[in-house]
Amino acid sequence: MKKFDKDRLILALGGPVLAIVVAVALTSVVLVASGRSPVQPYALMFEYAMHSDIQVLIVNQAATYYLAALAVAIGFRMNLFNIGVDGQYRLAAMVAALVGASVALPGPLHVLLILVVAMLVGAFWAGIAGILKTTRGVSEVVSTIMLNSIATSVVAYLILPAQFGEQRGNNLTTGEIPESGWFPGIDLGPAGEVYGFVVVAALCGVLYWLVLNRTRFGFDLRATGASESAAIASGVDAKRMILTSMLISGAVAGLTGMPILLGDSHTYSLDFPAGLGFTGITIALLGRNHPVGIALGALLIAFLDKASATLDYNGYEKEIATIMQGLIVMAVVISYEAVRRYGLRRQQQKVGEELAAEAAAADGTDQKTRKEVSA
Amino acid sequence: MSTVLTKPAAQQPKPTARRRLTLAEWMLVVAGILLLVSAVRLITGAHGITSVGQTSTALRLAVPIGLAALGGLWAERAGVINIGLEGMLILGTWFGAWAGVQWGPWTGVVVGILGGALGGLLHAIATVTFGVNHIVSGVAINILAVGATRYLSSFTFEEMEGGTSKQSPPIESITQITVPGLSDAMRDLNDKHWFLVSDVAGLVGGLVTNLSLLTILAVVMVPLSRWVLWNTGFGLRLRSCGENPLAAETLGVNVYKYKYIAVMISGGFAGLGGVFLAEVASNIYQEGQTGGRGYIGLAAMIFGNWMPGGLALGAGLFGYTDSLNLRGGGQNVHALLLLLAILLVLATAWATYRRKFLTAAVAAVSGLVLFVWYLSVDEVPSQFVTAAPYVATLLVLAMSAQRLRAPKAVGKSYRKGEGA
Amino acid sequence: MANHDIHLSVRKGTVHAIVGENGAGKSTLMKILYGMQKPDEGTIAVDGREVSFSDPGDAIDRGIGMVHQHFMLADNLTVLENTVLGSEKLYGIGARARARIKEISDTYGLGIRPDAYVEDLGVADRQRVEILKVLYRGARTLILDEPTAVLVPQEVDALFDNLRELKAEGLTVIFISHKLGEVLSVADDITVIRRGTTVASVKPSEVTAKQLAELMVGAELPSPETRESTVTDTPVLEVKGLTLTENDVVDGARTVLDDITFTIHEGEVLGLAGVEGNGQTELIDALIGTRRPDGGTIALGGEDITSWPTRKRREGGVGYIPEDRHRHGLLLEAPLWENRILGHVTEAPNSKGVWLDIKAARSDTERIVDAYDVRTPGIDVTVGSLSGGNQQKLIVGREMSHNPRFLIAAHPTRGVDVGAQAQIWDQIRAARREGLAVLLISADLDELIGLSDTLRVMYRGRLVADADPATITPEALGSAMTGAASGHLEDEGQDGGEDR
Amino acid sequence: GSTSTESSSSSSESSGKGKGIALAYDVGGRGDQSFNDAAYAGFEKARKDFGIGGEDVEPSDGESDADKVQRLTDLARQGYNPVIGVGFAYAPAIKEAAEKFPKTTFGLIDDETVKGDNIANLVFSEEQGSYLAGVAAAKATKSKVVGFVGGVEVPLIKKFEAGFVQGVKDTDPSVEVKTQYLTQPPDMGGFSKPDLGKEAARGQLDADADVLYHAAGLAGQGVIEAVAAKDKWVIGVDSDQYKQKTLDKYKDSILTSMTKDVSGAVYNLVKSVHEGEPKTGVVRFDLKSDGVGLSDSNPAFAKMTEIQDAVKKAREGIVNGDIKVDTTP
Ligand SMILES: Nc1ncnc2c1ncn2[C@@H]1O[C@H](COP(=O)(O)OP(=O)(O)OP(=O)(O)O)[C@@H](O)[C@H]1O
Ligand SMILES: Nc1ncnc2c1ncn2[C@@H]1O[C@H](COP(=O)(O)OP(=O)(O)OP(=O)(O)O)[C@@H](O)[C@H]1O
Ligand SMILES: [Mg+2]
Ligand SMILES: [Mg+2]
Repeated sequence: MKKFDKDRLILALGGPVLAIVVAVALTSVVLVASGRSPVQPYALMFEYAMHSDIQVLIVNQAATYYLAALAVAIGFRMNLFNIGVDGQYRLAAMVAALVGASVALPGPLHVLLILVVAMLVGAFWAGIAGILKTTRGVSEVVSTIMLNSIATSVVAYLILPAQFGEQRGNNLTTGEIPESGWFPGIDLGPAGEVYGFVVVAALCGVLYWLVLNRTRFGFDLRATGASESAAIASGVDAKRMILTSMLISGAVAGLTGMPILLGDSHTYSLDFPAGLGFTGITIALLGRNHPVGIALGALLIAFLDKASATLDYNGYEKEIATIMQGLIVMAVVISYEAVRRYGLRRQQQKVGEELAAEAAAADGTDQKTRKEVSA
Repeated sequence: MSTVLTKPAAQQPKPTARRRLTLAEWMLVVAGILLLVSAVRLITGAHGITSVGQTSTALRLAVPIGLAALGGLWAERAGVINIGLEGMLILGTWFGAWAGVQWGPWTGVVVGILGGALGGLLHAIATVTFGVNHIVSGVAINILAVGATRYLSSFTFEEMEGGTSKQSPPIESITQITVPGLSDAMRDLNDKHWFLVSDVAGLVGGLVTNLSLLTILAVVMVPLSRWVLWNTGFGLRLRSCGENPLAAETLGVNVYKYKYIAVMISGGFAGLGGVFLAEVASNIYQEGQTGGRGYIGLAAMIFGNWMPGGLALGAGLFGYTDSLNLRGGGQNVHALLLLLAILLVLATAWATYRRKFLTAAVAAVSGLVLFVWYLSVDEVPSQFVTAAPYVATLLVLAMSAQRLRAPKAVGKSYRKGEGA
Repeated sequence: MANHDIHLSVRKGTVHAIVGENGAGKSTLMKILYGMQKPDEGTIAVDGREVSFSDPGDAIDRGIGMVHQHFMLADNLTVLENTVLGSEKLYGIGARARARIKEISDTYGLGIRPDAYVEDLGVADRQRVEILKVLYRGARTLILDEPTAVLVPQEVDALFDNLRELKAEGLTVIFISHKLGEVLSVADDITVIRRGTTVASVKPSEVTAKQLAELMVGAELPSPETRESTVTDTPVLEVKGLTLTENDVVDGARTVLDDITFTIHEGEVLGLAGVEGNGQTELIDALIGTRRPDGGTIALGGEDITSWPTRKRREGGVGYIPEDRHRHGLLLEAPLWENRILGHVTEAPNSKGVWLDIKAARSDTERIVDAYDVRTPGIDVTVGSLSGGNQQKLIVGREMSHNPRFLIAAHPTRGVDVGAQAQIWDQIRAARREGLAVLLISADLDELIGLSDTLRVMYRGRLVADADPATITPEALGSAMTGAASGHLEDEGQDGGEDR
Repeated sequence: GSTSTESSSSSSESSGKGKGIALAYDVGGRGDQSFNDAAYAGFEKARKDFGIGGEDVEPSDGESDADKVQRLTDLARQGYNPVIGVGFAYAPAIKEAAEKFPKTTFGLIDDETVKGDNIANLVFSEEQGSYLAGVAAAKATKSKVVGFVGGVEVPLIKKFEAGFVQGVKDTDPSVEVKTQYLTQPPDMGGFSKPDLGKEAARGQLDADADVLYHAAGLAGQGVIEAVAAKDKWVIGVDSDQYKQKTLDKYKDSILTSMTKDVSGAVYNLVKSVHEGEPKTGVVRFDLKSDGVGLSDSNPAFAKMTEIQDAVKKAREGIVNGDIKVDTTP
């Protein structure tokens, strides 16, 4: 088994390393082609990211991304493509903020209520796609795209002062959540405050791993993703599985907005960040649906997002970072695929070698077994 | 006993599940819907729902979606999922405008198509040559396209007179034609608000008024795609790659080649859609102009059952509801509530007849809710008007999705010589 | 390495058979001849001239056509489209092509409907389309890779008549099979392949089936015969009046299982014969619980399980060897030990409560690998990298490890090498001795007759005939399978039997 | 590591005047042909006039308050003064940043909910200017139907609508006002999709409207194009669109524009800082202070005496408080 372990290490590290190298190289090509220094932008970004306040920003942003990506990844593990995380978290954050702002409960309970509401709303919105798929066979790709847009309208309607919202200056908000409903952060002094929700996000990752890899339910879910037909034959109720995983995915999506809502803005307003769901897709892909991979992916994208701010001050276009994100995703998936193929080939080779050796060694006994069998 | 081969199949052949509605039946359906719409228009007085302007706006809004959907069709028929359509649309807008500003709109069209095709090429390299998951590659292309066009804009448009880093200078417009006489006649007829006649006049009028040449080109692409894909050897080979690439390979079809061609054509169509946005829908390139139309196009294609005619219908539905929304939405959408309620009543009757009582119950309840809603308000809040196209799509899909059928090998990675 | 050191020469205008056991490398060899794979070394000559094919198109140009072991047809295209694909230049894709297809179909009596969709065709029809495709291209050399595997004896005879006809017209046929009786009856020359290399070239007149078999496997061929009966009186599975209809959007309901009634006792193997597509798959689905029947009951050990979901049935002692192991039996990209869990995730040793017990599952996988002789370098390799026989042995081992009361064995030895085949038969026999009830479905009539205690024939969703395996012949069974006979089948030649 | 604030140039902050002006844009950013661009114009003018440096920074997609805080912080610590947040979305961020840099003046456009000693709230009475636009429209219409096209349905744009509708109705109650928004928040596409503006305008024109007022940013170009094609009147917004180069082709159809002097607001704030007496608190730009108004650079409009009189009268009424204009429709 020793040999396999070494291979595995190569396989595990080969993909990402190859990818980053290729992506950086390609970005440099773009930079050179447009007459820029091919290395200075990286130097600037790294230097900028060395500051502790930027690091706090990166970590906070990564936590948000992480939750969005986990939500996407749960679907991916089942071969479900939940493009709707975006709509799910926006609707969930808005309703949760409304509820949170309109009740007063003792600290932990208040937070808990907000979280439960967010998860329920997220699950509900994803559940619509789940039900449409299981009962009517509507592709979740299409239905979640539609539901994203519908969520936009629903939020726009609910937040009207005539409905549940309030107007504050030129902004519409849900009203402020009282302090009992805030999630305490980790104060790092001048560097700022790390969202307390970072811990929750990490816990979600652990839970994700545990459930998927160590429980019967997780096994069923992965089996369904690997081969729906085999899973059904093995006793999985595929429809229920689709609905369940859609609900879970939606519930996690519902948490996506919580780090910001509970740790920073304490209200849902028109400028609440949108589009996190799509970044989540990218990150889930980067992290190959693995909780650690996703964490790294989230940090990487958050780094590019935040550190690229410095490019503007130094005469570079911030878009360099966006280009890099695209190239990284492309390079990562291509190199993963290349490495995966290499791995499979190696394995097949090994199986062949080992069997040949065994056959050669056992040629005599082989004949004997056959005789026995036919006797 | 020795002639089994000459006997008809020993087993009962599955009764053919693919009976299609004939042209006459389709026309009946269309006529039925027109009748209903006309009736609803007269009841509600929302004459806007079949006006000339409505149709003409719907057509213009449908074109980019339809072109994206055609792009999706070409790729998926060859077995490649193309969720990168959005990115290819973006490339189309940028390249189209970039060339259009400098060398005139028609050069813009060509370069825009090439720009989209470039995105397609990238997608093909990733998915066909490297076997990357199609969705992953598509998402990557979407990100790349955003980054690349922004980056490029700051070198090009920003330096041009009247341009900025987000916007190109105006592009000369493409000739628009209006069929003389017919257009006015239809408009007059439409204004009379007669039952059915005026509605048909509105439809026809919309199709012959203020037509950009590019619109005509785009519309022609639908039957042309249909013809090429289903009536030529090239199309047959291409489709075979989406149904069973291995079988195609065993007959000497170069599967890689056809997939490459298909995905590049797919990108080209999306590129054309982008050019349309930049040159006809408006006259500038503008960051964020595509606004998710690539995704909607994909939805329209699935809605249309991977068929050119169907996807045109899907794009038309989006265009129509979008245009309702933009043209004094509240009242029109209010009228549509009634239409929908009536349709749901019909669906209830049909489901009851087919003894699908659950479906019938769901349809009946939804119909009732809509009817009550219709009666209780005069105008639908604008927030919901905006949602109308998406809700409509969901509803139609929920009613018809089980009949949809994707190409069999779509989304599957295929390796030459690795067949069973 | 799948092939090495192959020597093969085929005379024009003959039927040349290639025999070898499963996995010997026959298909690989043919794919090389057809340009789908490239040889690492060696040469191919056609009509004396050396050629090199870079893709099947080159081979087609040289007049070589191939009917593959697995159908190479696009379901969602018509017969016409499947036929003209790749050779559109010959007669276009429209009326001329249609006329040409009709002509070929009439000449060789293929009975082709050019505008039917392939998905609506039965197996035999699909086979004919495959042959049509080759003829349409004007092939002078036909390669048929195991064309008889899915045909009933009568269809095989008809196919052979066709082959003789082709031969008479000067065409050359390369015919692959491991059914030796067939080979001896149709071939002019025979080449034997073992472990990827040619081991002998013989004339049919000079060898017996037994000698050929020994050449093939390097040992005696096992037989599926069951010695003594172990059937008891205790019913295990009782199926009564099982009915299943399929809903079709256009045509409404269609009956696929019609009033199926049978009982399997402890220690009994009930063999079910039938041409594919006559309801066997649906019956299996109904028994394992992936489809709800519209009528009738299923009882296991006296308990009504009709409304049980699949998982509960499996927990209750239903073992399942699926007909398509890649689709229904395995997760190809998952390691062996995860595949050991599949289907039994709720049972010991795989889990404790809601948690998986990975350690126990792994060590039990090791046990299965040992006990069932699964040839693998370890339990962490993906199951997809094992050979078909070893995959099947793993499935059998897995299912047997949960002491089933009733086993559904669908084509348990399909695509499995001779050694593994014998082992699987042995295991089924052993379990039967201990009281297992087995429903055996197989296209291999020898296997069916040899292994079963009772035989039933399924045709168009109904059980139309039964027979005693001790006396029945494959031919008699075959005629019932095509609907030509029904009732109790006495012995060969007795096509009739009282109609129902 | 150290924070970005500590590590670099915190010295320059104490050095008084600093490096110049900083503008932090909201979504849309420079090149929106609308109020971001107007802010930029004021920024440029101030830089030239006072010979100082400056930096203008775009936001990124889907950013949160924390990112805005960081942006303002970065700018303030680099020594820029004043630092101006363009758009109400900067309100919470400015509050936070202003506390960290008490010596820097922060400008906040379009918001007065956040207060501070070193915060200048630059707010506009768009409803007042829009009221005048309504008066002009009601007088100019022949069909007795006028239209309003809003980019995104947010309170800020609703203010435009409210003033416009009130202006129309006060002038001539029989005139019908068609209202159309292009998108709903957070889909801000309604400010950047001229094609939507064009189709919405066509819809209103088909419904007989002959004077259209738009508050749709860049999408307004589509409105103007559509109206020009039909030879009807359109009223521009934010800057004097009659003078805009890109709209040269359509200028004869641009009756007037409701101007919102963001440029002047920025310029004046910079000026006050430059002169050492930084403005703080609410600085309102209304009709009285000429912060909003109605342009008359189109000679055709200037010649319409009846309209000019009505507008003038309304203007006086608002300035002296006789007319109260609502901020919500
Ligand atoms: N999925 C669909 N939903 C609604 N209408 C459809 C759909 N598919 C086709 N149509 C309608 O049918 C007409 C013909 O469509 P299309 O060209 O796709 O042919 P088709 O459905 O493949 O039928 P055939 O192959 O028999 O010609 C179109 O004009 C369109 O209006
Ligand atoms: N390129 C290759 N390198 C190594 N092994 C291979 C290669 N291609 C195929 N094999 C293996 O070689 C063996 C021969 O496969 P092949 O399909 O030719 O057998 P076959 O004689 O046709 O068997 P069957 O009777 O099952 O059809 C299989 O075990 C297959 O997995
Ligand atoms: Mg068709
Ligand atoms: Mg084979």
